[in-house]
Amino acid sequence: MTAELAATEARRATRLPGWLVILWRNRKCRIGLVMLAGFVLVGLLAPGLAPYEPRDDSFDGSLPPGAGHWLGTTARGEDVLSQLIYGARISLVVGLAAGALSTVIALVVGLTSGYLGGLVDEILSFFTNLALVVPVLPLMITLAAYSPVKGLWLIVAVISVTGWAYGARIKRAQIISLRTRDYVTAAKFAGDSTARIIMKEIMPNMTSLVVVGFMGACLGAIGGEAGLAFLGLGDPASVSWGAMLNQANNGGAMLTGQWAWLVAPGLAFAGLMIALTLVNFGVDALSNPHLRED
Amino acid sequence: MALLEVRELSVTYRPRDAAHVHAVDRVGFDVDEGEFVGLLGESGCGKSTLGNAVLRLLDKPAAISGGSVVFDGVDVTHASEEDLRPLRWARISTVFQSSMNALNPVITVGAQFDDAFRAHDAQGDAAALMEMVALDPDVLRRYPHELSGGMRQRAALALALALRPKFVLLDEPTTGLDVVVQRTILDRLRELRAELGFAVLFISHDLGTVMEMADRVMVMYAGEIVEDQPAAAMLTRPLHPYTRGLLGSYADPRAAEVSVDYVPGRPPDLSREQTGCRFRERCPVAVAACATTHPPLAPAGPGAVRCVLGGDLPEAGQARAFSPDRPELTTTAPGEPVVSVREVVKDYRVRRGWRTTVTRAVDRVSFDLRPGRVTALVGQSGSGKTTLARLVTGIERPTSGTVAFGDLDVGGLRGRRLTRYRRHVQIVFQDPFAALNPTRTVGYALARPLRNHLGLGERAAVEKAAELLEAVGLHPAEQYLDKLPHQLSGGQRQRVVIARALAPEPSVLVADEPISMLDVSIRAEILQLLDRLARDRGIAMLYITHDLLSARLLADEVIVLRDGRVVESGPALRVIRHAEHAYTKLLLDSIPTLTRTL
Amino acid sequence: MRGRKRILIASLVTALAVAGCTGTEGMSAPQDTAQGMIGYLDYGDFGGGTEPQANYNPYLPATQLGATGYLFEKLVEYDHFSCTPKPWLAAAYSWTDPKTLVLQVRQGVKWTDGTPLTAKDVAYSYSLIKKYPAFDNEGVWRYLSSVEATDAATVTMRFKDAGASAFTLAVNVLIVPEHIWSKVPDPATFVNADNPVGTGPFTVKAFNRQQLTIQRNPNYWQADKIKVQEIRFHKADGGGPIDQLKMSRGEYDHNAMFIPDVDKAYVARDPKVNHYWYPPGGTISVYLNLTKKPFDDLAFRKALTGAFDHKQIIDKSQNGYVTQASQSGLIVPGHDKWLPPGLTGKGVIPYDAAKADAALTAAGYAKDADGTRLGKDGKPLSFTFKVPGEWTDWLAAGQIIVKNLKALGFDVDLETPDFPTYESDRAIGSYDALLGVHGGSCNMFRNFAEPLAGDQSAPIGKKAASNFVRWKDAETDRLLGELRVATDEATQKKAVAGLATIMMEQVPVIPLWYGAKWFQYQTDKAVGWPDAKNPYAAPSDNLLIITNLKPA
Amino acid sequence: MRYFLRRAGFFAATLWAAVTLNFLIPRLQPGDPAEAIVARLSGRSQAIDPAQVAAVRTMLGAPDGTLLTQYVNYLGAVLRGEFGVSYTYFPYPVTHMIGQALWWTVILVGVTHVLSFAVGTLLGAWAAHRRNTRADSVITLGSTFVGTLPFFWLALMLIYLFAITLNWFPARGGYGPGSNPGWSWIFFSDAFQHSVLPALALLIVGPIGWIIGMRNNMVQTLGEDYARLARAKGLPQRRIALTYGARIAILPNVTGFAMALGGILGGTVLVESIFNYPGLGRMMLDSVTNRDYPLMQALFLFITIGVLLANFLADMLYGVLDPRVRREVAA
Repeated sequence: MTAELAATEARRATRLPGWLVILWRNRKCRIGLVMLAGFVLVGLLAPGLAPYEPRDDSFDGSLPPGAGHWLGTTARGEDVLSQLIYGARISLVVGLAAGALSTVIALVVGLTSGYLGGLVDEILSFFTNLALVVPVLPLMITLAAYSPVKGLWLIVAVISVTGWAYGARIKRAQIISLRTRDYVTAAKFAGDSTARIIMKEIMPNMTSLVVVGFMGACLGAIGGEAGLAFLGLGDPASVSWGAMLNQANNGGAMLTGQWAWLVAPGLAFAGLMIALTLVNFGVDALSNPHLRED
Repeated sequence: MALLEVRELSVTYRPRDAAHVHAVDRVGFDVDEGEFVGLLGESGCGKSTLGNAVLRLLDKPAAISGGSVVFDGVDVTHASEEDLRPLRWARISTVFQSSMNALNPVITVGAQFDDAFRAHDAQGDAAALMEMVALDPDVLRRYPHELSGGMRQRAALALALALRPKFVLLDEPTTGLDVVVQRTILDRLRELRAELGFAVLFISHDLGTVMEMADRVMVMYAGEIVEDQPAAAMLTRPLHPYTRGLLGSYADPRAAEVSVDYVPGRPPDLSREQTGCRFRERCPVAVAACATTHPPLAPAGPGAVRCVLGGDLPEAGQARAFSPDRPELTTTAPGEPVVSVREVVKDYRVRRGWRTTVTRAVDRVSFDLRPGRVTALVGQSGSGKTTLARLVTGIERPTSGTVAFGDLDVGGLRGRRLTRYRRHVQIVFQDPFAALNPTRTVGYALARPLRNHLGLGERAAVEKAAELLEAVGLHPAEQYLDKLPHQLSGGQRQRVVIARALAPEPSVLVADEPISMLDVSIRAEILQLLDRLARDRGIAMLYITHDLLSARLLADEVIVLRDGRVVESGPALRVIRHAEHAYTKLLLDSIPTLTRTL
Repeated sequence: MRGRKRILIASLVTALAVAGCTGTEGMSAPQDTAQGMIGYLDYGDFGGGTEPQANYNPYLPATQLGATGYLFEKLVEYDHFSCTPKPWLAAAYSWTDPKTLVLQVRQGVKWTDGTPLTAKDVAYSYSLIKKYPAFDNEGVWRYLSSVEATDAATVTMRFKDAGASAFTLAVNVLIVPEHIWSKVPDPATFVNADNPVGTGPFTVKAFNRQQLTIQRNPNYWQADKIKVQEIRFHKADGGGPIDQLKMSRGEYDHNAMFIPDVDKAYVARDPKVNHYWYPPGGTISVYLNLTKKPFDDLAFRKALTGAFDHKQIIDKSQNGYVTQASQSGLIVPGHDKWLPPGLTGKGVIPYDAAKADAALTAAGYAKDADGTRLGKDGKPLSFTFKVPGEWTDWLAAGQIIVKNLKALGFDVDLETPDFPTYESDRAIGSYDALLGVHGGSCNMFRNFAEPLAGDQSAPIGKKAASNFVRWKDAETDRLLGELRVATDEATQKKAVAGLATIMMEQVPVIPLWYGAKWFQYQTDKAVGWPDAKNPYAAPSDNLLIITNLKPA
Repeated sequence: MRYFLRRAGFFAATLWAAVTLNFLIPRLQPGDPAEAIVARLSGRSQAIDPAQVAAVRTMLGAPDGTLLTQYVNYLGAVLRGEFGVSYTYFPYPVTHMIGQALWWTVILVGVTHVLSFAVGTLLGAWAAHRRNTRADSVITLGSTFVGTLPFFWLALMLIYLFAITLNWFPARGGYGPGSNPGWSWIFFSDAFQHSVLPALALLIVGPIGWIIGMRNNMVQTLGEDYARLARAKGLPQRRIALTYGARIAILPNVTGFAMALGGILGGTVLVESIFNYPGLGRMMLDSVTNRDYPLMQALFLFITIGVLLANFLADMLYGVLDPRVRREVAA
């Protein structure tokens, strides 16, 4: 609760989103935000930053890192650095889109199930628990492999559809605890409608939970995309880091000593994950004052 | 040399992203062998922090920032944890406030005794200890969650005495327990002390218990000890205006005339630098010097006081008092009831496997609420009083019987009609911290019922909200409209909650323990406000409480509940002064009485 | 102990001193290397999926282990490079009439359990695949009416129609011993795991899921030609980098796998020993949906024949391992003798974007001011091009093709469905343009009938058997009819030339390149592998190759 | 009892949902598995022979009847434990294939999971015990950052380093060509060598969740009143850390342990694919890419059952370990 309080106060003081102010105050989180901003910039400015088109295969294949190609070329003669830069886009887009989508699903399911209770809750909870125990990766693989359409949005959909349950469960629990708060009862006695109670009384007290859930979902989504792409089930038309690793692995990067092709996507991925994890430190502190103190 | 010597002890909270708080500020006192010392103070005064500092159990971000604690010749503040170990429990033990969490939930009670014995290579008879606190030795084989609150607290007490320590620190040991349970524990404690002769530092906010139990009482305010003298002397002649205010807030509900005092205002913010007397802003007898002089704890009378006046309090300038001024009511008052509760039964079904057990929370209860009159529902936790409140407000439906609001059957209301009914029936909640949304301003909270129920426009709602704030004594109102709940004190919050309940101009107000979460010194103030509002506005009030004193002060009529049944009801004066039912008498007898120590 | 050895090997490897360091672990040393014999050879994958299970049922090619081809034999073997038949278990054969083929079963051939091979075994094998349609992998019984053992050494095959065009199929059936198979309760699920009895040059020695070892059959009917004591097949993981590494370390004497940049990654490691030969397989062509505009317009199709940058496709998507395909639908140079006389450049049409541009404009598909290619109705031409997303080399080719088309002003979208969707879309005609494979077999009738015959087509929305572009042409069907029943080579050549001319002039499909058959080998232990200089067999002709291998 | 019934009901419903999903997936697919098999056999360089497709289709057999009768038949078959014949390994039954792969996964995952849990919980408890010291930051930050590395990439690096560059361990597979699966010393030592790298990869990543979970839980329990009381009681630090900290903090981890088993069973897909390990995960991926529907269905069901069992076990275990819920479970 303290988080919402502080957030509300911070918002009033600076007119910035309150949680952002709190995040910025945390040192680890600040580093993470800066790193994240870096990745976002690289993604946005990819066409300007990348020396070549990511799919331009007009170079010699399997070149070692050197002046012309800082990270060398792929077996097919594409510039590794350019692919790496464009790959940031995919990871970020998938992370944000799938993170947002699964957060929305989780929020809708959690809110409905938690606030309405009764049969609706029973049914939705069943599906939530079902989604929690169904083995995610095999399901993801099956869905991704057997979808008649391929593409980035399929990956986003697959990740969201398989990844919302945990968030929904947490949000449901939070709603259940919030909906019996005295101030919610008071709002009922003040004649407020259910929708208004949810939006005005309950939601503002869930921001940090939603932000935490969103961050977690983003991390999961980025990892999920990379995993699927690595297994060769990603979007064949886009150059993501996972797909680069897949091609490096299948394209004999180990064999031809093209270490940069193999190492760079992994490090880039780790960098993005570190950025998000650092941001998450702040987000965790936001939602859990216990962690903020030590 | 005293058993416990505390000198210039300071404790500071240093949270990472908030201001530092000097929770305990240069406190010094002694406790002699076998002495029973009370430490009295309201929430946030630093008494529990002081207790933890004495035990050296402070956790980050709190830390001792100065001074020393010497126990039995050992400097507790500077000893290493290893050096402290032989001292702990063998000579100095403790009972924490909430024993729900004080006992390890995953091992049996017995194992927690064995723990203590083994750590100190001691032989002990846990069973005998259990018998000492009137518990079946069988309890040793059980887990904490299988025990009731009272049993747990007794077990904790037995555990504290396991190694026959010289000194036991009791930190609010009976808070949260029912009066009757509290009574048995306190009686037991007194007997044990007489038998074993250990010294006690008894920390509590409850004046009654402290005064009843302690030989000597220290009063703490804003991180400092403001008064220290024998309990009996304090009772007859308090040295500090704050003590006098606290003592005034207490009265015997059975007395012919009952009047309680209150001390308006709130303690200072300890994260700021303090100058002058810390109590001066609330002090009814403050003089000019209070603003500049920070008085030391100086000897006065049989003890010591921290006051510019040095213990000589003028008679004039008493704290403000609330004494209900009502004609004696001996019969049920006339007037058409607004709400009639008739033969109401409420069952809760609990499914366990194939079996469904039915718990009867309310059993054939009838009463009326009349305009301008206050009806008190008195009972311990689990007596069904809150369920009755939920039935009256339409949150729950009765299993049988009726709740009628005029011609309206409240039990049958749903949806929009229920919302319309609630315009007439409003609630004042127990916990002012939970009753206001932390993210919404006072103005918003007040505007909602005005706009929904009275159909006011935005501007009209603001004006009306300001009016309401003035009516509950928050003025200037403009200053409060934009405030968030956490910027207000508990009392101020409860006033906002009351204002919100008044907003739709209800005819019935259900007040569910509205003062139990507030500090003693301001309770009477809220009671007075409720009293005035009910009578001036002709509101029928259902006042729910476990506290007979407040019922005596506020109610016209009292209904005593036990296990969902009415055991006694009638005009307040009759029921409290001349109780007929044994249970009512038991409740009354369990209240700590200041006179007992005299 | 082994760990130390590995470290030693590792340091050697990193020093690039990789020559012939064979890493077969735990095997007992090859037994007596008899004079003039090769002790053992390490081969690549042996099929059967990632968790191969013992399965030597010759009629279950989808799941049998690769060694099955060394255990059983056919009546006639084919050199699939030059498409020359080699009498095998049939010592001789002749057409007594266009519908009757009489084969003499080779004498002295013994099953590995010692029983002699008879014509009855042959007849039994054919009856087996008739009884179990799941066994008839080439659809032989579509053409046959009966197979009988007329005497102990003679088999008579009767065809429903003139059988010449079905000859390659009819003799392409593995022969199993009747005395064993007739006792099998359910041949359809028979895995033949314990000591499979065949006539082939090898027998199973040992099998686990990592390695399959077959050993020389000393009683083989041409045992003198088998110089290899033992073949060890090693489980691969689908062209993974580890297998490529093993390949480059010289751990395989022979393999058939895709290696990116084979010259650098393999040959360069030991140019004297490491070799590869990638002869052509089927033809990969652009399929245009001929039921749609503008693809139904011959001029449009003709204009596109030179529109694709073959060199870039071959170099980039195929690592330069393949050659450009002839528009004739034939494999050049393998099928040279079938080419119609006087064909320029064997029908290979060079890339010429400017010419394609001009031809399109001339055909009525002009470009507007923005360079957008317009249809005859004046609207911009836009269509999609489908490639299975998981086939990365095709995907890369598709990208180049789309780039070429865009350069010509078309609005083309590359779609990358998964293979089943692609395959289903292609079959029901739900596409504009895509890549497809056809031809490449030694059966000229099949090569042309499958992609072009009217009866292989179907209306849009219904599954076509193999004529996915839905080519409907009376002249094609007539030529195919001739080819189907032609018994003499001259008639066959005439019909094939006619069909090739249709390919050239009517452009039902636009061939781009010949899919490569992977084939790598080392010459340090064995020589005599087929190569471009001596293409006596295609890489898949195991028995032809093994009978030609000699110690180095 | 009620609790038990509720859980059992939930598990039954989940199983039903998984079976139904299983039933639907192949039927919602375009294309024909026979065609896919022949296409794989022919490669991309050869035309697909329609005759062979027909033969393979006959071999696999096709379900008939309306969708409903197919569904009823399918449910019946599943109940009887008949999962049919694998497409990829025809004519071997699916159960035979799973039986083969099962032990590899069970041993690899079982051992590494238990080790990860033990190591992670110990490290986490140690970090909590030493909270806010250097050791704590090293453990917590270190594991957080290692946790950000993509697992498959780590695995590739291990292969590159230990198998390809140093050649200490075999890069892939479950055992070498020279050893035959069986009860022989040669086989076990060979299988062990092959399991080193995948196990290492799992052991690098595996403990991280436990470290962080355990540390945070224990920091919290050590801040509770009972831990403070234990200090007041003068109990030795070790005893406080173990009985009043770890003993309680481990409870959510224990549930997590079993719950995670589900995720890990799914996660074996990655590990086993990279290391070409002959377990269930790789078989799952193969069956999906090969459209071996019977095998895929059975594996999916099998993994789901495994996850459910793990969850059930976790519930029961929690009941045994935490007296607060023991009553309810026993009731």
